[in-house]
Amino acid sequence: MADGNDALIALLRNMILIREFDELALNLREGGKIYGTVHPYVGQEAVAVGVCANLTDADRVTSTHRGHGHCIAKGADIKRMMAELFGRVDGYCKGKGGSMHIADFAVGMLGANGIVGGGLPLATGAALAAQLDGKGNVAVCFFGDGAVSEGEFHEAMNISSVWKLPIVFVCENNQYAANNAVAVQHRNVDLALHAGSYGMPGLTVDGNDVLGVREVSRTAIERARRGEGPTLLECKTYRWYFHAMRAVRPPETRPAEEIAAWKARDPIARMSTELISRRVLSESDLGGLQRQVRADLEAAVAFAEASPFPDAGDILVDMFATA
Amino acid sequence: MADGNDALIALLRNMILIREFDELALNLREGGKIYGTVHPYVGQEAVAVGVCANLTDADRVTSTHRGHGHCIAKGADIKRMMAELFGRVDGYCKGKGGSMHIADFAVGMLGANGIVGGGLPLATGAALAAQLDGKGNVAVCFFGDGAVSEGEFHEAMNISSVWKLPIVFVCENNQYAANNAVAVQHRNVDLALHAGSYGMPGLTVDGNDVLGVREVSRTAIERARRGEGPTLLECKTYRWYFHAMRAVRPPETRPAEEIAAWKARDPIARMSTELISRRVLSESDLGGLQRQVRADLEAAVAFAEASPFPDAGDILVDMFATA
Amino acid sequence: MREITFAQALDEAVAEEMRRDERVITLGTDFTGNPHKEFGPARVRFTPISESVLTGMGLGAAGCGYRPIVNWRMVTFSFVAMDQVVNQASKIRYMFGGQADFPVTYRCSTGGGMNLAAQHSQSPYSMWMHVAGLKIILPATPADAKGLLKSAIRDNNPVVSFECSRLNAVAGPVPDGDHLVPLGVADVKRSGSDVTVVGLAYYVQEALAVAAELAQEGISVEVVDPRTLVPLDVETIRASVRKTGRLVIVDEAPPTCSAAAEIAAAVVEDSTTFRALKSAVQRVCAAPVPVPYSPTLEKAALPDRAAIIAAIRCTLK
Amino acid sequence: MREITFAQALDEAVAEEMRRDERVITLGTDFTGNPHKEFGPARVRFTPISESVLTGMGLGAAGCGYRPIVNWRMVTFSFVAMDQVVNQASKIRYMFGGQADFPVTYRCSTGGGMNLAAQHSQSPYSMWMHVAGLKIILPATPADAKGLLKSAIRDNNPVVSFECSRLNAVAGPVPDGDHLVPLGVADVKRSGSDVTVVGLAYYVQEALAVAAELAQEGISVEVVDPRTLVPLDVETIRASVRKTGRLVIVDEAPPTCSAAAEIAAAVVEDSTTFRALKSAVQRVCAAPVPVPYSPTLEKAALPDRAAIIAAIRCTLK
Ligand SMILES: Cc1ncc(C[n+]2csc(CCOP(=O)(O)OP(=O)(O)O)c2C)c(N)n1
Ligand SMILES: Cc1ncc(C[n+]2csc(CCOP(=O)(O)OP(=O)(O)O)c2C)c(N)n1
Ligand SMILES: [Mg+2]
Ligand SMILES: [Mg+2]
Repeated sequence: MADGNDALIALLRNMILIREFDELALNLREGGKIYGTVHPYVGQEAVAVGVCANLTDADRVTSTHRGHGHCIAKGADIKRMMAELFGRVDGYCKGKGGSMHIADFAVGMLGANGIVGGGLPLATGAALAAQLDGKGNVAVCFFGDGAVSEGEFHEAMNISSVWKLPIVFVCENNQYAANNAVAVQHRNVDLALHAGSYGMPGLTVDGNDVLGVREVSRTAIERARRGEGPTLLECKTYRWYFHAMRAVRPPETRPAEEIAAWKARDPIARMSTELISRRVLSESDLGGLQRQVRADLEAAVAFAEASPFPDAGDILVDMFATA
Repeated sequence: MADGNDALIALLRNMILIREFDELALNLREGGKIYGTVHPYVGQEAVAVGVCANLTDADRVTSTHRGHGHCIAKGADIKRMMAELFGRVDGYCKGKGGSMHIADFAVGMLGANGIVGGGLPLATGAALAAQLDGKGNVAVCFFGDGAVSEGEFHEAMNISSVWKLPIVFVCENNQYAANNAVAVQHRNVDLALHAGSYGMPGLTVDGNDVLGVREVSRTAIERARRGEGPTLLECKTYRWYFHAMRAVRPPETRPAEEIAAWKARDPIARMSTELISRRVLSESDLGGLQRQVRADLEAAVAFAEASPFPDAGDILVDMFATA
Repeated sequence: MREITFAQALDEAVAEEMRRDERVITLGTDFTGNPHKEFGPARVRFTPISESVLTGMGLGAAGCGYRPIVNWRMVTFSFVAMDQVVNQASKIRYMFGGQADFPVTYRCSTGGGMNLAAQHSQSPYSMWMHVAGLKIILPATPADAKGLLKSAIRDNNPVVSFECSRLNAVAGPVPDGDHLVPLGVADVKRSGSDVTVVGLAYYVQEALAVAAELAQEGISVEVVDPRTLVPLDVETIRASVRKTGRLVIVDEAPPTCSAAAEIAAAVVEDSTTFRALKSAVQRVCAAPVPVPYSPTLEKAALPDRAAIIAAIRCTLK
Repeated sequence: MREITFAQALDEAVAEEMRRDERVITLGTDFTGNPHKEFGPARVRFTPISESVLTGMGLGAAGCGYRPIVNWRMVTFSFVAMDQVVNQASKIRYMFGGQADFPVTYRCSTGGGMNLAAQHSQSPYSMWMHVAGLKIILPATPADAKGLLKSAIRDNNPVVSFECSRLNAVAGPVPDGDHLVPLGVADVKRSGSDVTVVGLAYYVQEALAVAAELAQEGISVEVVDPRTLVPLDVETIRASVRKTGRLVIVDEAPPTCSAAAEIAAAVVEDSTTFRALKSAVQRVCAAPVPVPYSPTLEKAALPDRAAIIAAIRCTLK
C-alpha cells in the first residue's frame, strides 16, 4: 500500500506511547500513586496499533483487562486515561473505573473489561448496531488466548457468522493466560483454527509486526465493511512482563530463554529499524519522538495530579440515566 | 461385527419401546393423566439405542429435555419412569422431577435436563471421574443441534480435549431447535465440523440407522476407553412431531414434504425390514414384540396409577444429604 | 375499557413501542404476537440459543444508539447469561462515569404453578434486585403489564421485565391509547385499615381474593402491589403499614433474601413505621426447595389463599 | 495456639482434606499453597478459563464418587457459571429425589476495599442464599476459615465458600490438629447487653473494634458472627436480640435483598423477638452502587466504623 510517511511514523509513535505509558503505569503503581491492578501491555503494542490504524471513530472496539494499549491506539486521550488511573474526576470514568474500566465512547472505545471474554458479546452488539446503521462501520473485539476457552467466545463467533455481522475478532495470543501456557488451555495452540467451524475466515499474523498486522487486519475489516461477515484474526505475540501487579511486581515464572527470544522480536525496535532503513525516519527523529512521548506523559501525569479526587457526596451520581 | 440375534432384536425392541412410550406419554398428557411439558423423541430412537448398545451400567450418560429415549436405552425401568410422569412416590425422583428430570444413577443415567447445554458440563465431570477411576469407563453426552450454540458446548469440548477425557459428545441434529431450523442457528449445518478446532475426531452418521449409529459410536467409545480422548459424533435425524406439548398438541410449522421424506426413513421400519430380510425375525415375531411392548407399557401405567401421590408433608425431604 | 389478557398486553406494548421508535429492536429464540410480520427480520431477530451473547449484544447495541428488547423467555435461561447481567449491564453506566446510556430491556417469564418442576418454575427477582444498577418491573395486571413494559422500553437504563406465567391468560381492562405506567410507583390495589398485604405478581390477585373473603368477617385488608421492584416504592408500603400496623408479604419465591425479606427490612428500619407496627411481620413465601413437579408437592411448595389467611390472622392475634 | 493467616488457614484446610481422603480433588486456573506439588496433576488440575464447565464438572464428578473443590477465584467469575450453580447444583439432589449425593465445594473470594473497582469488588452471597439448595460459609477468622472449609469439604452437599479478600492477611490463633467448625452454628464473638451487632466477614472484626471502643463509654455491644449463611443460625441471632432489644447488621454488600435484609426479616417475623425489639433495625451496608475505583469514592461506598457507631447510637436513641 501507498503510505504517507506520517502514517508510518504515527504507527511507531503510538507503539512507543503505549509502551512508555505502561512502563510509567507500573512505576506509578509501585509508587502508590495509582491503585488496584495494572496489566501491562508491553510487548504487544503492534497488535492494537496495527489493527486500529484501519479504524475511524465511528468504528467501535472492545478491550480487555489489559486495555491501555487498545485505548491509546483507538485514539483516547492519555491525559484523561492518566487521570482515571489516578482516580480523579477528570478521568474518563470520573475515577469510578480505574485501569480495568477505561472507556471513551466518543472515539468508539467501548471499554476495557475485567471479565475474560466479557467484551465479546458487547462487541457483537456494536456490530449489530453497525449492521443496522448500514454505513459500513465495523466492530473489533480484542481478547486473549485465555478468552478462547470461555463460552462467550463461541457464542459471539457463532451468531456473528450466522448474521454476517461486520466484526473482526482479534485474538491476541500472547502464549499465556495468567500463569497457564496456551497448551494448558487448548489442544490446538493455533487459535485461528476455530474460524473454520463457524464458516468464517481465520487468519494468523505475526503480532509483533505492526505493518503485517495492519495489512492483514485491513483485509478482515474491509471484508466486514463490505457486509461479507466476520473474521477471526490471531496475532501471535508475547507479554514481556508478569500478568499483573498490585503493590509489588510478582516474580517471573516463564523460561528465561523464551522471554529473551521474544524480546529479540521487539515490535518497536523492528518498526524503528524498518523506518530508519526506509529513510522515513532518522535516528535523531526517533530520539525526538521518544522525548515527545515522555513529555506528553509528563503532561498527562501533571494533568492527573492537578485533578481533584471525586467528592464522597457524589457517590450516587451516574447510577441511572434520566428516562 | 458378529452379533447374536438377541442383541439385534434388543435394538429393535428398545426402539419400539421408546416410540410407544412417547406416543403413550403424549396421549396421557392430552388426557390430563400426567403434567407439565412432554418432548417426544419419536423419530430419533436409533440414536439413543445405537449409542447405548455399547455402554454398560458403569458408563454414564447425560440427557436433555427430550430424555425418555435416553433413559430407556440406558436401561431405566419404564415402570419407575411412568410413575415419575404420573408424579408418584415410586417414580425415579419420587415425583419431584417429572419428564424433564428423570435420572437413574444406578444404571449410569445421570439425568434429563431442562437446560439446553446444561448436561454437557455434568457429563464432562462424569468423564473426569471415569478418567480418575482408570477402569476404562466412559461418559456420553446427548444434546441437540440447538445446544451447539451455547457456550457450555464449547467449554466442555475444549477441556475434554485438553485433558483427553473419556467422553463422546453425541449431537442429535434433528434439524430444528424448537421452531428454528438448523440454518437459523449455524452457518455450517454439519455440526461435526466443530471437532476439528479442538483437535478431536468429528464423525457424522445417519441417525436413523441404528446399526450405523451403533458401529460409529463404538469406534468413538472404544477410543475413549483406550484413553485416547473425546470424539464429537453428529447423528443426523429428525423429530416427527412438535417440539413439545403441554395440554394440547401444537400445530405443525415445518414443511409437509420434509416431514414426509424423513418419515419415509423411519428408523424402526428400516431395522424391522433389515432383520426380517436377514431372517433374524419373522413378521409374526415382530407382531409379538410389539404386543409385548404394549403389555409392558400397560403394566407400567398400572404400576404408576397404583403408586400414591407424594405426601405434602414430605416437601422438605431429600433437600440435603446428611453430612 | 377494552379487556385483554396479560400476554396480549405485553405484545401490544412491544408492538406500539416498535412502531413509535424504529431504534427499538428485539432478539429472541421465538416471539409471541408475530412482530416479525410487521417489523421484518432486521428489527426482529430469531436467534441461536445463546443467551449470554444475546444479553451482551443487547447491551452493546444499546450503547450504540439502539433500544433492544432481549427476550430470554424463561428466567431460568437467563442464568447462562448472568455474567452479562451482573458484571456488565448493571455496572456499565456507573463504572464508565455515565458517559453513555444503555436503554436495553430484558424480558422473561417467572413463576410456578404449572407442574414444570424445579428448573422451569423460578421467581428469582431478588437476585437481580440485589445487584445495584438494574431497574426491575413485575406487573400483576394486564394494564400494569402494558404500561410498565412500555415505560421500561422507553427508559434509558437496563430494565428487567419479570412476567409471571400464571398471569398470561388473565384478562383485565387496559386503557386505550398510549397507556404508560411510571416505574417506581406502587399501587394500592385495595384500601383497608387492619392489615397491609403486599403481594407480588400472581399473588396480588390472590391477596385481593383473600381481602374480599375476609371483608365478610369484618377484617379490612389493604393490598399493595409494588409493581416495580427497583426502584421500590418503599414510601407507599411504609405509609400503608403506618396506617394498618400490620404487614404480610406474599410471593412465590423462597423467603431467604427475597423481595419479601427486603420489604420486611425496609419497613422495620424506619423508626416511625417500626413504632406503628403492632405485630410480627409475616412472610408467606415458597418452601425453601426447588419447585417439585408432582401436583401434591407443588401445591405444598407454593403459597395459597389458606396460607395468606393464616398469616393475616396471625398478625391480628 | 499457633497464629496463622486467614489465607494459610484456607490452604491448610484443603491440604489436610486432600491428605485425609483421596477422592478430594481440586480444579482452578491457579492455586495458592502449591497443592499440585504434594498431590500431583491428576488430583490438582490447572484449567482453561471455563468456569461454567468447571462448575458442572465438579458437580458431575461429585455425583460419580469424587469430592471436588472448584476454585472460581473471584466470585465475579462465578457469574459466567451461574446456570450450573442455580439450575444444576442447587436443584440436582432434590429434583432427582435424593438418589445421589453431590459433595462439591465451590470456593471464591469476595469483597471490596482494595480499589479493584466494580467488577472485582463484589459480595453477592445473598444471591446464592436465595437459591434453595446450597450451603454457604462465610468465615471471619483464620480458625473459622479452616474449620468451616474442612467441614464444607466433608459435607455431602454442594457448599459455597465465600472468602473475604480483605481478611487474607489477617492472622489469628488456629487450634492444632483436625480442627472442624460445624456448619450452621453462629458464634457470639463478644457478649454484651445493650445492642446486638451482626457482622459478616471483614465486618466482624470491625464490629469488635467498635464494641471495644464503645465499651469505654459504657455501651455494651454483643457481636454475633453467623459464620454460615445457609443454614443460617437464626436462633442464636434472635436470642441475642431478645437479650439486647436492639439490632444492627453490618455487611459490605448493598442492602437490597441482602443477607442483612434476611437477618432483619428473620428477627421481626418471630413474635417473641419482635416484641423484645426496642428500636428500628439498622442495616449498615454498602451504597447501592457498583463499587467505585477511586479511594475517596470506595470509602464512601463501603461501611466503616463511623457508620457502625452511628447506627448503634441510632438504636439507643
Ligand atoms: C471470567 C473470568 N475468569 C477469570 C478471570 C481472571 N483472569 C483475569 S486475566 C486472566 C488471564 C487472561 O488470559 P488471556 O485471555 O490470554 O489474556 P492476557 O492476560 O494474556 O492478555 C484471568 C484468568 C477473569 N478476569 N474473568
Ligand atoms: C439455556 C436454555 N435456553 C432455552 C431453552 C428453551 N428450549 C428448550 S428446548 C429448546 C430447543 C432445543 O433444541 P435442540 O438442542 O436442537 O434439541 P431438540 O429440542 O431439537 O431435541 C429450547 C430453545 C432452554 N431449555 N435452555
Ligand atoms: Mg494471553
Ligand atoms: Mg434439535
